[in-house]
Amino acid sequence: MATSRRNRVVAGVVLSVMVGVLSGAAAFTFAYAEGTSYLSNDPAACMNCHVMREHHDGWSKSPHHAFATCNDCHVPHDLVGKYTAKAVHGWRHSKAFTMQDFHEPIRITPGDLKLVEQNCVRCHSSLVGDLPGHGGIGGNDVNCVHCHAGIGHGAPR
Amino acid sequence: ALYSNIATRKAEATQTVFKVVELTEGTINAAEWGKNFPRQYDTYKRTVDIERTRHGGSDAFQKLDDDPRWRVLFSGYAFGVDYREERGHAYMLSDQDTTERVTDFKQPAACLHCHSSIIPAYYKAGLEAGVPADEAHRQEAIMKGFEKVCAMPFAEGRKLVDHPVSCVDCHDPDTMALRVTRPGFLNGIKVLAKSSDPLPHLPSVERWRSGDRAREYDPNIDASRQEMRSMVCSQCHVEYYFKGEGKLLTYPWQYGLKVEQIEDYYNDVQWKDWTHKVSGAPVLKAQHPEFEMWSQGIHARSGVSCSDCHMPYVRDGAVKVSDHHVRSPMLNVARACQSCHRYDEEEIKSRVATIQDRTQKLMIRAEEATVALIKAIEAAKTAGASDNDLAKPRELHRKSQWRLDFVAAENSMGFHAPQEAARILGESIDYARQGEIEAIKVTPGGGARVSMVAPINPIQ
Amino acid sequence: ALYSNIATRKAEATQTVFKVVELTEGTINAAEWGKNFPRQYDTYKRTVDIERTRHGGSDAFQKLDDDPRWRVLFSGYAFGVDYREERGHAYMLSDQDTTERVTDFKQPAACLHCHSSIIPAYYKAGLEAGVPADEAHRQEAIMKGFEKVCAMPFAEGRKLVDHPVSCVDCHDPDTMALRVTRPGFLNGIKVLAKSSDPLPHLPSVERWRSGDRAREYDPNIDASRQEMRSMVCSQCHVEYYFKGEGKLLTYPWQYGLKVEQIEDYYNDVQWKDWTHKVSGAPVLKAQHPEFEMWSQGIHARSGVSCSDCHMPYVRDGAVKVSDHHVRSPMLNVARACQSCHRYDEEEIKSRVATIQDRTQKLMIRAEEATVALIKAIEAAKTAGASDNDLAKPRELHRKSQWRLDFVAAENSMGFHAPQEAARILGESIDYARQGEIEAIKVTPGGGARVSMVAPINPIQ
Ligand code: HEC
Ligand code: HEC
Ligand code: HEC
Ligand code: HEC
Ligand code: HEC
Ligand code: HEC
Ligand code: HEC
Ligand code: HEC
Ligand code: HEC
Ligand code: HEC
Ligand code: HEC
Ligand code: HEC
Ligand code: HEC
Ligand code: HEC
Ligand SMILES: [Ca+2]
Ligand SMILES: [Ca+2]
Repeated sequence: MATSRRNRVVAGVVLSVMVGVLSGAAAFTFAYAEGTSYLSNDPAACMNCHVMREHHDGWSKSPHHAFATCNDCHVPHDLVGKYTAKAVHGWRHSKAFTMQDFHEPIRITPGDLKLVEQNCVRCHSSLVGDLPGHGGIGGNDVNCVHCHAGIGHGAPR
Repeated sequence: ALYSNIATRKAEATQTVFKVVELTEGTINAAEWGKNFPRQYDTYKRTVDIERTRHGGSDAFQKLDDDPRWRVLFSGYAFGVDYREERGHAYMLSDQDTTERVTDFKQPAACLHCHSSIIPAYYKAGLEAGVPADEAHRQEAIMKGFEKVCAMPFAEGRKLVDHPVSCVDCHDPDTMALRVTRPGFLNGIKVLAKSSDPLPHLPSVERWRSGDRAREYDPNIDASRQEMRSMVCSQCHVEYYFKGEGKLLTYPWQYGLKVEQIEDYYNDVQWKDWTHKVSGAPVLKAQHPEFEMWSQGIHARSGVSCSDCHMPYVRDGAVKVSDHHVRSPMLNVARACQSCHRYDEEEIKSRVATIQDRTQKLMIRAEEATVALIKAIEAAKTAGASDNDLAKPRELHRKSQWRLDFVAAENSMGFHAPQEAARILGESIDYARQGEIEAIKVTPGGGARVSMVAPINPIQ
Repeated sequence: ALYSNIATRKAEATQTVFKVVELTEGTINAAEWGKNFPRQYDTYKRTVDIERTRHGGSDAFQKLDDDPRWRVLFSGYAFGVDYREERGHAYMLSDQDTTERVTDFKQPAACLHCHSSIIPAYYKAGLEAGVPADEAHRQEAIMKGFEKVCAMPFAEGRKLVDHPVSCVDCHDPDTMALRVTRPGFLNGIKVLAKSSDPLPHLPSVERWRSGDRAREYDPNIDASRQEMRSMVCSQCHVEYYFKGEGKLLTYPWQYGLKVEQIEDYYNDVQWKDWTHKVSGAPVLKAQHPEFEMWSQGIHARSGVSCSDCHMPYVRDGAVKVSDHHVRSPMLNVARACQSCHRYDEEEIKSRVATIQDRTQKLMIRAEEATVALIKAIEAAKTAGASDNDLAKPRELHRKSQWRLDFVAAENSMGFHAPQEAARILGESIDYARQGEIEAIKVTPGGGARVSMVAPINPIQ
């Protein structure tokens, strides 16, 4: 269900980019809202939206600050996947930010959580590689954040 | 449309406070403050809203009709005549004016301490009592005026106030910093700080205790901002009584905040709220011990303040403002709970329901036990038992009813401290049934069957 | 530096899973498994350690000496002779051999279900009973053998086993995946799934319920890995009784997991564990309802499994392994709690102590009430009350003692579900004191003073 939402959004992105090229309006929105920030690896880029500020603050105090940037955790690390995801995020967040129609507090989508945990394992496979099913990926598995809640930007409390 | 919309968003991000009007200690009218702080004022006004929740909300129904056992439990006392579900801050003064507890009974002006924006009135009364009018003596004047007003009849004191709780009661008009203004709390917390009750959830008190104690504990000097986010509420959401002839409003915290510590204090000072009309026992009335109950719970222990749940931050464009529509968090779960608990709204509501339903079931059990005790004492008396015979049953009625009422009068139906609420009810039941036993024993000719038990098919 | 640091550890990491020996369903000896999984085996062996905690730990002291009220409460039953604090898994078989409940009383081999690595023995017994020896009939043979062995005398069954719980009891030898092997649990959870008791903490059961129910619920097919992390423990850490002549080990979950639902089941089947020697009541014995109590708590509700707290991951060089030194989390707070609760160890311990001390205080109150009831019934009987007179007091003794024992026999001193434990004790107290009242009423000439109350200075 999360993935189907993603697919719909991907379609939306592709479409909007085309429309954007033609009309420029969507593209302008996307750009003005720093949707393009998503193409950067600099955490400051995420900060272009105040709603990301707390996560940035939390991250800069977390142990990971030294090892992992937002994108290390939040985007896939194969090139295609990386830019698709960035486009998807960029569009979804820009739209949400503009419409102000998103649920607060902001919650990660199941799909993105899955993605994040793939990144956990990418870096920590040496440590968790032997744990049964520790892809840590949803479904019949035990998720990293079940125990390491708030690992990225400090526990919610 | 879209891009101009985004432009507004970005503008908001940089918006700051415009000082439209001068605010002083004398500015009681919230509308005035609202000119400088429109966002907070808008939400503050919403406390007029009426909405019910499973165990709370702001529909001021008659609790005595909802559960008639309370007519028996309160018999001979004003609460047995009119006792309603409480509602939003906007109503605090008018609800007090119209309750039959005021219209049909004599009450002191001490009542107004928690139902009105009364500090300027206290100050004025203090000056009239001769305290010098300079800044240095300001607090002294307020405390003096507090004593004077407490002693007045309700009607006389009522003339001195005209506004429910207002901004100035919780905020410093110059800095907007939180502060405690209520004399009752300032006195109470001082005494509590001197007690030996461990208060891990109030670190500033523990710090003061381990210091030289050169001066008394003062929340406005010692408390952290996070503590203040609870203390401003605890000015009023606490157990209290009127001490002596001067009807001085007093918080009974000399030995600590737990139900039995407060009881010890009342026993020491030989306090009773009234003599129960049926049992003749010298009983106590508990009143909204939210601060005391919260103090026993895991949230307080984890540094979670009243305001975190009852005044959560809401994002208004780019700025976060505290929701001054103080109400049941069950009407605002996303902001009140989800910032800390990652479950969907339905799940969170059902967790709260589980805790509250459990509490209520046990509470009704305690009500039935205490009512059975009252009936047993009545039966014993009718059969000719002497006051001397009835001393112990009455003593046990006092103990059981105090514990029962402590949970019933607390307004979260056990949520603020689930296990503690259940423990207190367990003790209430024990004392009530022990009292019934004592009553039966002193009943000439043995008591009639006064308590009922649901039968199961006995196993042999 | 850190990255290279990780790199060097990587080499170490790949050594872990190295198939030295073939493991089969027949491999009971943990040492064999240890050759493939030395890290887990090392920690598994440590369950021999002895260490005490405030309310738990692994020092097998005599509970009857620690709190002699239990000699009265258990009078006429094996538990009144020898009842110890439980300890590590390594001792489960030898402690069963040496308890006076086995040496001095007749027991069935059903006992061995949870005290030994018994599946191969069940399988063998199943084949002997004529179930075909092929893979397709394997589970059928095990279930058949289970029935056969349950019915044997203890001594006879004991000859079939020689190892405490072992790897094969929780792990599939091929995949190492978690699995449930115990017939008692497989039968129990099936019945539970069919009940209408809401089980939000077991999503796979709720999923099965909303499905077509074509086949019965099977944890090894339906349960998620996170659920398995609790179910492997719930094979044994549950309430049980021996059904009928065949002494078939049965988990009483037909109506649900709550204390009153289990009581309803026992009443339906007219079950009693023994007749109380002093009161003559048909009483029940509760046994380690950890799974049942945990199910009522907020941790279960939040998806926190037994293993999360009792088998936390431990970093062993470059790899993380589950700590197979199953024990009190209070001996391992850093790993058991701090990954989820970011408070220092002392703070966490004192939160647990607050919950457990509260439970214990209320539990002792319930013990005293139930003992008072037993004495009251005795007094009534001595004074000449008939069995008919005593039916109701005895019925209430059954109810109060069942609830008291449900909390006392549960091994977390209320921690697994703090409010629920207190609620249960509150009900226990109510029934005990009601029973006392009923007993006094049927006592010819009125009962003597059987219950004691601490006096306070009465207020007039
Ligand atoms: C254009 C403004 C903006 C920027 C720039 C931005 N975000 Fe967001 N982000 C949002 C909004 C608005 C939401 C809420 C969307 C929703 O819940 O549907 C959000 C939600 C999220 C979520 C949770 C929802 C999901 O999609 O899973 C994640 C994770 C996230 N952002 C990460 C990032 C990262 C990483 C960056 C930088 C690479 C970033 N954001 C930059 C506005 C932004
Ligand atoms: C070490 C990995 C890691 C890093 C680095 C990280 N995050 Fe996250 N982030 C997570 C995880 C894990 C979650 C999901 C939280 C949960 O489910 O408890 C998350 C969730 C979020 C969300 C959704 C809100 C929520 O709580 O679900 C936002 C927004 C977000 N991250 C933004 C950021 C931004 C911006 C940065 C960089 C400043 C960042 N993250 C850095 C791991 C990380
Ligand atoms: C870009 C690589 C990278 C990613 C992605 C990453 N980590 Fe880490 N993490 C590290 C490094 C490097 C360290 C420090 C060395 C160590 O302790 O192993 C670390 C430390 C940790 C620690 C120990 C310190 C602490 O904060 O307690 C935990 C736990 C942890 N990571 C869990 C996670 C989880 C869970 C995720 C995914 C949500 C994740 N990591 C994602 C690189 C990463
Ligand atoms: C059931 C709970 C649980 C789950 C699930 C879990 N962890 Fe952990 N993790 C722990 C505990 C407990 C520790 C601490 C071990 C220790 O201190 O010896 C730990 C330690 C770690 C560390 C090392 C921290 C340090 O101090 O160096 C890393 C890295 C880590 N986990 C990553 C992960 C990743 C990645 C996942 C998902 C694939 C994961 N964990 C899933 C409980 C868990
Ligand atoms: C962790 C969250 C939390 C904290 C902290 C908290 N409360 Fe509550 N409070 C609740 C919930 C939940 C209810 C139940 C509301 C309902 O039943 O609708 C409640 C109920 C109440 C009510 C009755 C509301 C109604 O709808 O009638 C009052 C009054 C109250 N709390 C005051 C306080 C005070 C004063 C404090 C601090 C001393 C406090 N609360 C701390 C969550 C909290
Ligand atoms: C220490 C503060 C305090 C004092 C003193 C006080 N009240 Fe209140 N009152 C409250 C709080 C807090 C509530 C809301 C919680 C509740 O209703 O339990 C409340 C609620 C009420 C209500 C609405 C609910 C109900 O009980 O019907 C009435 C009426 C009321 N008070 C009358 C009075 C009267 C009359 C007096 C004096 C005898 C008085 N109050 C003294 C704090 C106080
Ligand atoms: C000056 C005294 C006073 C202060 C300060 C005060 N309250 Fe109240 N509060 C009351 C009274 C009185 C009522 C009952 C009003 C009525 O029923 O007419 C009340 C009602 C409430 C209710 C019930 C609302 C409803 O819809 O049922 C909640 C919740 C509450 N207060 C929480 C708080 C919190 C949180 C704070 C601090 C941020 C606070 N109060 C500060 C006196 C006070
Ligand atoms: C019952 C107590 C109470 C009353 C009455 C009250 N406030 Fe507040 N106010 C609070 C609390 C608690 C906070 C949070 C302060 C903090 O976190 O430091 C707050 C915060 C604020 C802030 C800081 C920004 C924010 O929203 O967090 C402003 C401005 C403010 N209040 C204005 C007002 C105005 C204007 C009124 C009257 C209309 C008012 N307050 C009445 C308790 C109160
Ligand atoms: C500021 C953070 C915060 C807020 C806001 C908050 N909680 Fe909690 N809650 C906690 C913490 C901390 C614990 C204790 C467990 C822990 O240490 O993780 C807890 C524990 C709980 C528990 C289990 C303990 C118990 O009493 O049974 C429940 C249920 C709960 N919260 C419900 C709520 C609800 C409902 C709300 C909103 C009305 C709420 N919480 C608001 C932080 C918070
Ligand atoms: C959230 C953590 C947590 C979970 C989940 C949990 N327990 Fe416990 N358990 C504890 C604590 C804490 C104690 C008390 C230990 C003590 O008093 O020393 C305890 C005590 C016990 C004891 C007695 C230990 C001793 O030292 O004597 C047993 C047996 C036990 N639990 C079994 C279980 C089982 C079986 C489950 C799952 C059905 C479970 N626990 C779930 C934390 C947990
Ligand atoms: C359903 C599983 C199960 C069955 C059947 C079972 N036990 Fe246990 N036994 C346990 C568990 C779990 C513990 C540890 C928890 C506890 O002691 O409460 C335990 C603990 C014990 C202990 C050590 C503590 C004590 O009570 O002294 C003895 C001895 C014991 N059992 C004997 C027996 C005997 C004899 C029988 C048969 C009459 C039996 N067990 C049947 C699960 C079981
Ligand atoms: C085959 C039955 C069986 C299984 C499976 C089982 N236990 Fe036990 N457990 C026992 C028995 C029996 C004892 C008591 C041993 C004794 O006292 O001699 C015990 C004791 C314990 C103790 C007390 C240790 C102490 O130091 O006091 C804990 C904690 C515990 N088990 C937790 C668990 C957890 C967690 C699981 C699952 C991961 C589990 N058990 C699985 C039968 C079992
Ligand atoms: C009482 C149940 C129980 C017994 C007995 C048991 N285990 Fe485990 N084991 C577990 C649990 C629970 C896990 C965690 C599995 C998961 O998270 O999926 C586990 C995990 C493992 C893992 C996976 C890696 C890890 O550490 O998480 C290995 C390997 C393992 N056990 C080996 C053994 C060996 C070898 C033995 C015998 C010496 C053994 N186990 C006995 C319950 C048990
Ligand atoms: C895998 C995560 C996890 C682990 C491990 C864990 N907890 Fe919790 N704990 C929670 C959650 C989730 C809650 C419920 C509050 C909430 O929703 O945040 C909670 C609530 C609590 C509470 C408040 C509720 C209550 O029952 O009073 C206490 C106390 C607590 N935990 C103590 C512990 C202790 C002690 C341990 C270790 C023995 C422990 N926890 C292990 C996640 C965990
Ligand atoms: Ca209300
Ligand atoms: Ca033990």
